[in-house]
Amino acid sequence: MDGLNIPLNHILLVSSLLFAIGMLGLMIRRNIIFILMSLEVMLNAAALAFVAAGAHWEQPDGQVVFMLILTVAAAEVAVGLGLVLQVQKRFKTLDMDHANRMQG
Amino acid sequence: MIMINLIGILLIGGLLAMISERFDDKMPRKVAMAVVLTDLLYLLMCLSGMPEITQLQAPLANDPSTWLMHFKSDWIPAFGISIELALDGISLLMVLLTLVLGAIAISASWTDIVVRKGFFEANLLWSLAGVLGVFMALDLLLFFLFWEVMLIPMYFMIAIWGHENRGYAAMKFFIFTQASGLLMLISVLALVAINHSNTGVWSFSYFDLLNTQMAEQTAHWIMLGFFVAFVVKLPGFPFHTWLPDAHTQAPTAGSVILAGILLKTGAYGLIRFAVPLFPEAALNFSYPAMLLGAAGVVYGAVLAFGQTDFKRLIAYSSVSHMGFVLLGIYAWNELALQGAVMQMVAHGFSTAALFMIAGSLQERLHTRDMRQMSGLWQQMPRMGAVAMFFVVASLGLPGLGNFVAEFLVLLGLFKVNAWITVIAATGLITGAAYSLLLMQRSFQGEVNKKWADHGLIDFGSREMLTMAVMMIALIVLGIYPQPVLDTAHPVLQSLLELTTEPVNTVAEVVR
Amino acid sequence: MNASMFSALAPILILSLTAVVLMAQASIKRDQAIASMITGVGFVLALFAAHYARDFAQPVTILLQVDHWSLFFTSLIIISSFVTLILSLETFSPEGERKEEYYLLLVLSVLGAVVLIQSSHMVSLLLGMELMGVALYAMIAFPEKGELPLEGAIKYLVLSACASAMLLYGFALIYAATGSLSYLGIGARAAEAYVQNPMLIMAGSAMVLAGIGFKLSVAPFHMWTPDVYEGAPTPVTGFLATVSKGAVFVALTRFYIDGNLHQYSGLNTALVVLAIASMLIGNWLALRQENIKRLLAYSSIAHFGYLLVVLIALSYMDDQLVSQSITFYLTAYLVTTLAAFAVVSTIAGEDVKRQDISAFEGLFWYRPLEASALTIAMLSLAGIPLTAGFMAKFFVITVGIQSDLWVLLGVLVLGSAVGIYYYLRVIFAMSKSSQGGEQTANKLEKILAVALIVSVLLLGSWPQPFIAYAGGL
Amino acid sequence: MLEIVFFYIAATVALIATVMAMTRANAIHALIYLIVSLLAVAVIFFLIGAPFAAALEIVIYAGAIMVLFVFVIMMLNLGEKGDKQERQWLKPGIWAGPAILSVILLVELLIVIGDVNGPVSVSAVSAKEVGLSLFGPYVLAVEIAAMLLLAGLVGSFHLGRRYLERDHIEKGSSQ
Amino acid sequence: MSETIWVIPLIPLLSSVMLMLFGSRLKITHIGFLGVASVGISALLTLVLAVEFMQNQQIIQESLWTWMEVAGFAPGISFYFDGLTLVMMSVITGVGFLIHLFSTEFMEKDPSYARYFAYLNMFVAAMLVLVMADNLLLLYLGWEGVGVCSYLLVGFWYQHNANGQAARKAFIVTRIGDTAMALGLLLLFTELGTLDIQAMVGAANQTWQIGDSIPLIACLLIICGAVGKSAQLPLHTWLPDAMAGPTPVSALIHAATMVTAGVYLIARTHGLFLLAPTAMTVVAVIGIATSLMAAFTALMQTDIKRILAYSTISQIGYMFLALGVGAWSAGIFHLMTHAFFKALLFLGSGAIIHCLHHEHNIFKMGGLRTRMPVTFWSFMIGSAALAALPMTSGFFSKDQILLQAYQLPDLGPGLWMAGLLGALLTAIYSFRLVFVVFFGEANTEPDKDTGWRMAVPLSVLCFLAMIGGYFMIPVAEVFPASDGSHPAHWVEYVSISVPLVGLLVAYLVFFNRRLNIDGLANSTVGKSLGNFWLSGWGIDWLYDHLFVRPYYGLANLLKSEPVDGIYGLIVALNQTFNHWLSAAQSGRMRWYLASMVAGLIILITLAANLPTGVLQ
Repeated sequence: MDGLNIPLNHILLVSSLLFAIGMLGLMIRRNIIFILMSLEVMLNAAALAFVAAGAHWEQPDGQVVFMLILTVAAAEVAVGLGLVLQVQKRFKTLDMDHANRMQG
Repeated sequence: MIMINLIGILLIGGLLAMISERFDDKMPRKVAMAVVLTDLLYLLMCLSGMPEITQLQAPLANDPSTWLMHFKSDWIPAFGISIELALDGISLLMVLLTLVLGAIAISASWTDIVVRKGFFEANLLWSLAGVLGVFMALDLLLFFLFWEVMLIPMYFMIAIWGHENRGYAAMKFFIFTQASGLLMLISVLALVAINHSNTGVWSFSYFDLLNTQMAEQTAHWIMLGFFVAFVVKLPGFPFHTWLPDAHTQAPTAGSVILAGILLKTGAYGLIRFAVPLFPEAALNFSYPAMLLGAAGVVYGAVLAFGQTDFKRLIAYSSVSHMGFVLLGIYAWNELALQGAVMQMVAHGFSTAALFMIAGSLQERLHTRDMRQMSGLWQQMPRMGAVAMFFVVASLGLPGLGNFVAEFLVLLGLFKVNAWITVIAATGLITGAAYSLLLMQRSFQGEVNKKWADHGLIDFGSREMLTMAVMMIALIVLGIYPQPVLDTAHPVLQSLLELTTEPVNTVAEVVR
Repeated sequence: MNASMFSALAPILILSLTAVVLMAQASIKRDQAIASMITGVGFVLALFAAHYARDFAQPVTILLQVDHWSLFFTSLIIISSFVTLILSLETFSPEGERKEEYYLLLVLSVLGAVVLIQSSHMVSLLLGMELMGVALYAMIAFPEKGELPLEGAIKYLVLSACASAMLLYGFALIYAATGSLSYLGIGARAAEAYVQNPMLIMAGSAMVLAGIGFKLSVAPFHMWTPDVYEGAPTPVTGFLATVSKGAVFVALTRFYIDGNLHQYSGLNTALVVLAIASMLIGNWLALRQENIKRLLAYSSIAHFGYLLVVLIALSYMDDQLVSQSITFYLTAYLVTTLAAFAVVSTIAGEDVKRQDISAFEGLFWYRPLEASALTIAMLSLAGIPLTAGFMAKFFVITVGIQSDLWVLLGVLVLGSAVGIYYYLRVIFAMSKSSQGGEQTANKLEKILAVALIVSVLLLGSWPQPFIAYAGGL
Repeated sequence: MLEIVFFYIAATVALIATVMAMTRANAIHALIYLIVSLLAVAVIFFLIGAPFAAALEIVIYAGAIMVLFVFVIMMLNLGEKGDKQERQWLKPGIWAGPAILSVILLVELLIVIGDVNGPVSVSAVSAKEVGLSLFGPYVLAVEIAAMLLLAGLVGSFHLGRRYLERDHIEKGSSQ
Repeated sequence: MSETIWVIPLIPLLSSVMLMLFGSRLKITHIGFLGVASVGISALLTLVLAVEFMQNQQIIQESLWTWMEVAGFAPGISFYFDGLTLVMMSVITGVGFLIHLFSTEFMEKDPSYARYFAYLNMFVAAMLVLVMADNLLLLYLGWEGVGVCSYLLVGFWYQHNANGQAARKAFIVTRIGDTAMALGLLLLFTELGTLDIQAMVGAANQTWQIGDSIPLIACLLIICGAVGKSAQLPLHTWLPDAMAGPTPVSALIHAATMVTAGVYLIARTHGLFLLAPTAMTVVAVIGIATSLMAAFTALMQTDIKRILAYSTISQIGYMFLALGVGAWSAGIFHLMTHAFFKALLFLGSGAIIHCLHHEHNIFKMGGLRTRMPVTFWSFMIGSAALAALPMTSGFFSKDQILLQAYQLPDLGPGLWMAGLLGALLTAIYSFRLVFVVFFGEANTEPDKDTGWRMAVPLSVLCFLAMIGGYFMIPVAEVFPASDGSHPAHWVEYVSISVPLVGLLVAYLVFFNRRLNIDGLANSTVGKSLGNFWLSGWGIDWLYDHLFVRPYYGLANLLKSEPVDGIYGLIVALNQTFNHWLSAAQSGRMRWYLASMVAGLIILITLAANLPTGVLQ
């Protein structure tokens, strides 16, 4: 496939935009489910950057890391969603602003 | 080994005292007294076999063998830290003072302490052990260690057995001394690091560090670290504010040890470390230091005058008196230094006695407020007479130790700077003002009816004996101070030799 | 992979095996006594394995670096975990049932920590951290009652995941800049990459630093610390404070040294800011804290500030003394913190009210042993001589002086001075007059407290053997 | 050239979808947008020569993980009320500060990235290569990842089981 | 005897110590005996010494031990004995003995009898040390010692706050002078390297020229000490208040001995003063100014002891005048005669007070002539001597002073005239006292006249006051001889006649009331002037507002520890930070996230050095 010359910095740009959007979502959402989604976006952004960088260096490492990120995301989400269930059960809300019993 | 034993006896004695409480409620104080007296006797016995102190030559010259005693053993060889203890004239004086005042403090706490007696006596003995360590350690890290560690039992003494505001006082005391101690630690390490880069060898030994070469600016800053640490402990103006609280809130024995001994560690540190290690830097700093000293003398006296709390008044008088020590040290000639040493000893006794009187009053009246006293002489003539003695001692009556000290300081200081001498001398007047006010408000004046039918008990024989020891000490110091002077002389001589050059220049600069 | 590599991997293998055995055991018969026993045996074996692996020190694949230094910390971490294990025995006993998962999670978390310590590659760093983290989320939320553990866990999870994302993104940038993911590879090509595009690698490192800084709860990434400390069951808090942070710091050190990152002044400035902020903010926050677990949380923030000073010094001096200092400081911190948590765990347990400092009043008089232990731990944290904390501070200051880090030292003094206040508050509370005796402590925990305190004192009063040992790592 | 155009289209889709996902009030809607975004990213993966990654992105990320979300959302049964609340929560006052922070971060990243030169690889990294390195130098990583998944499994099992059990017990008691 | 002069101060000291330790267990008679006998023995020994000295004129120097020896500073506990010392010792032990004897009766009823004698003996010991000291430091010891004894005795009846107040005032005011004197000592040692008086004077003469500034400063500082102790302007305010003590104490300490220590000091160090003529002028001026000020004040007082106190101040002013004009021996001579007649007067007043139940106001007395004959005659003789009526002891001494003052160039006549005015006033106020107290109508009834233990001392002192003027004091060797010239005879006649005029005025005004001064006294000017004098020229008021109150104010102001305020500020600052940061720990996750992002931004900015990076 010749002519494949997407500049690396454009891909990184997309990934950083995704990262920033994810971060914004993380900061503005109060619902824990959306927070977890935002996290996924951020991880995904990082994964994109890795794959792009791997492609840039023509190494498989980027994709290996991508796969590991997938694993990490899966594990985190699994536990995270488990916690979400508990939160709903005990706090009767998913609003994280209400989870501030400890402070000071 | 003797020195290790001296400390060890106190440490183990503390444990014994703590354990002895299990057998009998009254045992701890007896055990503690026995331990301190044993320690004192042991030291005296060892000394009797020593060469005459005054015949020793100048014990510096990088030659530990000229010291009275010297002990060195590896501790943390990775950094050249060793357990190095040594005794010369000044340390000997301080050690003796510590042990004598230790015994006095135990006597002072004889009936004062009602709860957890064992732990109290243990703390007392441990703090004494720490102080001994401070006075004998010549490895800078070991010195620092004792310096810090002696505070912990002291902290407990204030925090557990202190008066109404003890938490605050203990905390303030500890933070002041620890924070300044950290500065000293940094200074010590900086000095060692410089020595390390000069010679390639790690060493914390006083003897190795004595002649460390360094840039003037560096020396100045490092010296300041030491200076602040010592002056906080001294306490010098304006770092003195922990003292009134700590002294006031501490139990009697604590006050006695604090005022009588602990303050002296600061002065000792200045004489032993702050100046000799950085002769030029320290003596170039002598002018501000002396100003601080003079400020302390005046400020302490004025504040003492304004107090209504018996112990607080004495505490501020300590600030004033220790100002003389600072002056004496930084005048840095033999007269003034001897004066400073004398002041350390004499102030130890006079203030300890006053605190003991304050403690006795507190025990009997349950107050330290002088506005509620008045006319106590009527009911407690012996205590009144004793108080009068120590009051006039503290105002510097000739014939008593404090006078010799203050006069020597002023005499030495006058050679260096006449105007500061004049400021300091006003301390004699203001000293009289607050001392006599103390007497007037508590023992003289109209009899306060409140205590008339209170059945106040005058000093008993134990108290009188304790007081007599201190009175005799002060009188002897006052009319024949020569033994003390002779003991300190060779040390001071060698210290002065170490710094001959700068003294002149400083004198010129200051003039 | 050959036999000697397997030998080098012995601790990791044994821990993994323990996890598998625990799984198997759970599927056969659920019994927490057996589970705890298996865990304990696993830890002991892992400890021996760590000792055994010393003879096979080598890089194992590109991911792990097994050397004496990492093995020392592996042992230390395993010992700490063992302490956590003992403290955990009592913790959930009233609820009783189904605690086996807890042990499994503990083992997995320790495994993650060990991987982290031995990591020499971004992938192992990530996996170690996540393994440790994911297990920890569940451990924090383990209690079945109460809202605080859950709140702590969810906060830790979200924030930690966010930090991981930052870390990952940072590594992605570094990878983009250097084309390498192993520390040594980054180190080898960093200079070239720096010349080409200085900002990329620096920004990447900064993001990695942020991610790691979060785990170390360095200011301004410290916010989660008190809440999670308070919310988590006390033994887990102890684990979090010691194992988790210690392992991450070791990994950071290795990344920093092997990656040659100490050469770059920008990164150094960033570290200085982190250190100063941590020292000040940690101590200030702790100043009037009433809950002892939160207090310890804030204190740990400050302590990692002190530790960063050593790392910063790396830029100015040879690494021999620096790594020695880090070794000593981390060891002292771990032992002391464990001692503190051991006492807090026995005295306060999981009851929030009893975690108040005021609940410790009079402890000296009715439980002198625990009180003395806590006192010594506090003094050690405050850096008073004769305790391990003092020698640790001694190292920090020595290193700081040798590197002329005067501003940092000034802040250190300031922070320590503030620190004395709140450490003393605990001691003072304990020395107040008592309200009478209470429950007796578990014998095992008593022995544990004594052992820990003895080591604190030994490290402080006779550190020479340990210094010599640490110097040889 | 076509690839580049595709890339920009995919990137735009991914960004828009993500923004939508982040701003939806309804969780399921958001999730669908998120899946769209992931699919778009998968396209990018494909375009930059990582077909294996693209496949995994679709299968595991957009498939498996997102389904987890769906499950949970279904279990929690978030209704219209939840949507209303979400809309209230998304007031400008709430997102202004975070937005500024994000923009600053974004700008910084853009500055940092701006200077990066060079294209991505000319030839695709094949699945084989990836597989070789996964089971070559990265074999330990795979093992550890297994442990990681185990931890996730045990953790979610513990938490989720408790949820279900409690649910069950409560129901049982109410009957 | 000459080898053991140290015994003389030692005996009273030992007695004092014994009384302090065992006083509470001894019987009253034993206490009295111990107190009186110790001083008596000292007096006897002094007498022996005097006889020896008269024979061989030998100066004795005796050193017990070196007090301290530091870097060349080696004052000894050592004594020096010459004619001057002898005079002082005789006065101290002799008059002291009489007053002790007097006290045994005067203080009989007091519960603190032992304490009283302990203090009094200690005072004698300290005073002896003062005059016998070989060096200035030992002198300073005695000097401060008598100060403390004075403090203790003034405040002897400590139950009354006013007494304590007076005692403290006495001590602190003199301490001001003492401190200046101590500075003088420092200066002298620093410049001359010794404090041995003889060696020092010798060294001073070798080192300095007449008129140099350093001896001037040293002398001025010493004058400060002398002024404080001898209650001269401007440090005289303590003495009238010091009358709060028991009357025999006033007689011994505040009339006969301690207050003249300043005179002794200047006389003793006259070698220095000769090097500083300006200082001598200062002494003379202080002396005459004090003398007049006090005489005017004495004129208006109504308290019998205050009259005597101001009179003492005034008389010491004469002594200072004498010293200032170089009439050394005249000054010392007046010191001695003054000791006799003033002790007599004080003891007399003590007897009156004793018998009139502590009545001090002279206008409440009156008519005591017949009822207390012994006292009356003592007062007559004492007043005559005080007024310097011819042939009394005071006449000889004061005359010498005035004549020698007249001879001083420049200032001489002026000083003489002022001195004459003082003499006139002295005669007036002393006979005012006599006429008011002993003549006229009786206002109160004394319960008895004096007992023998009071009468004997009075009689002996009467005798001494009469004939004291014929004594030859053996100080010729001590001081430089005067030129021996005499002023014109008219000067002498005027000097003699002035006291007589004063007597006449007093007689006319206070006895037969021919001369009515009521009009003058009641005029506005007269009244305000009278009040002004009565208040001692308002100096107390002035000091109160100038020094005492500001000092109290300062102490009150600083009481709250401004320095601690700084530390308080630091603490508050820390607490504020704590407050802010604690508020930041809000428990809200989104906020925590925001802080992390902010931290990340900061880190990236710092690490990548973005500002410069972008600019490039």
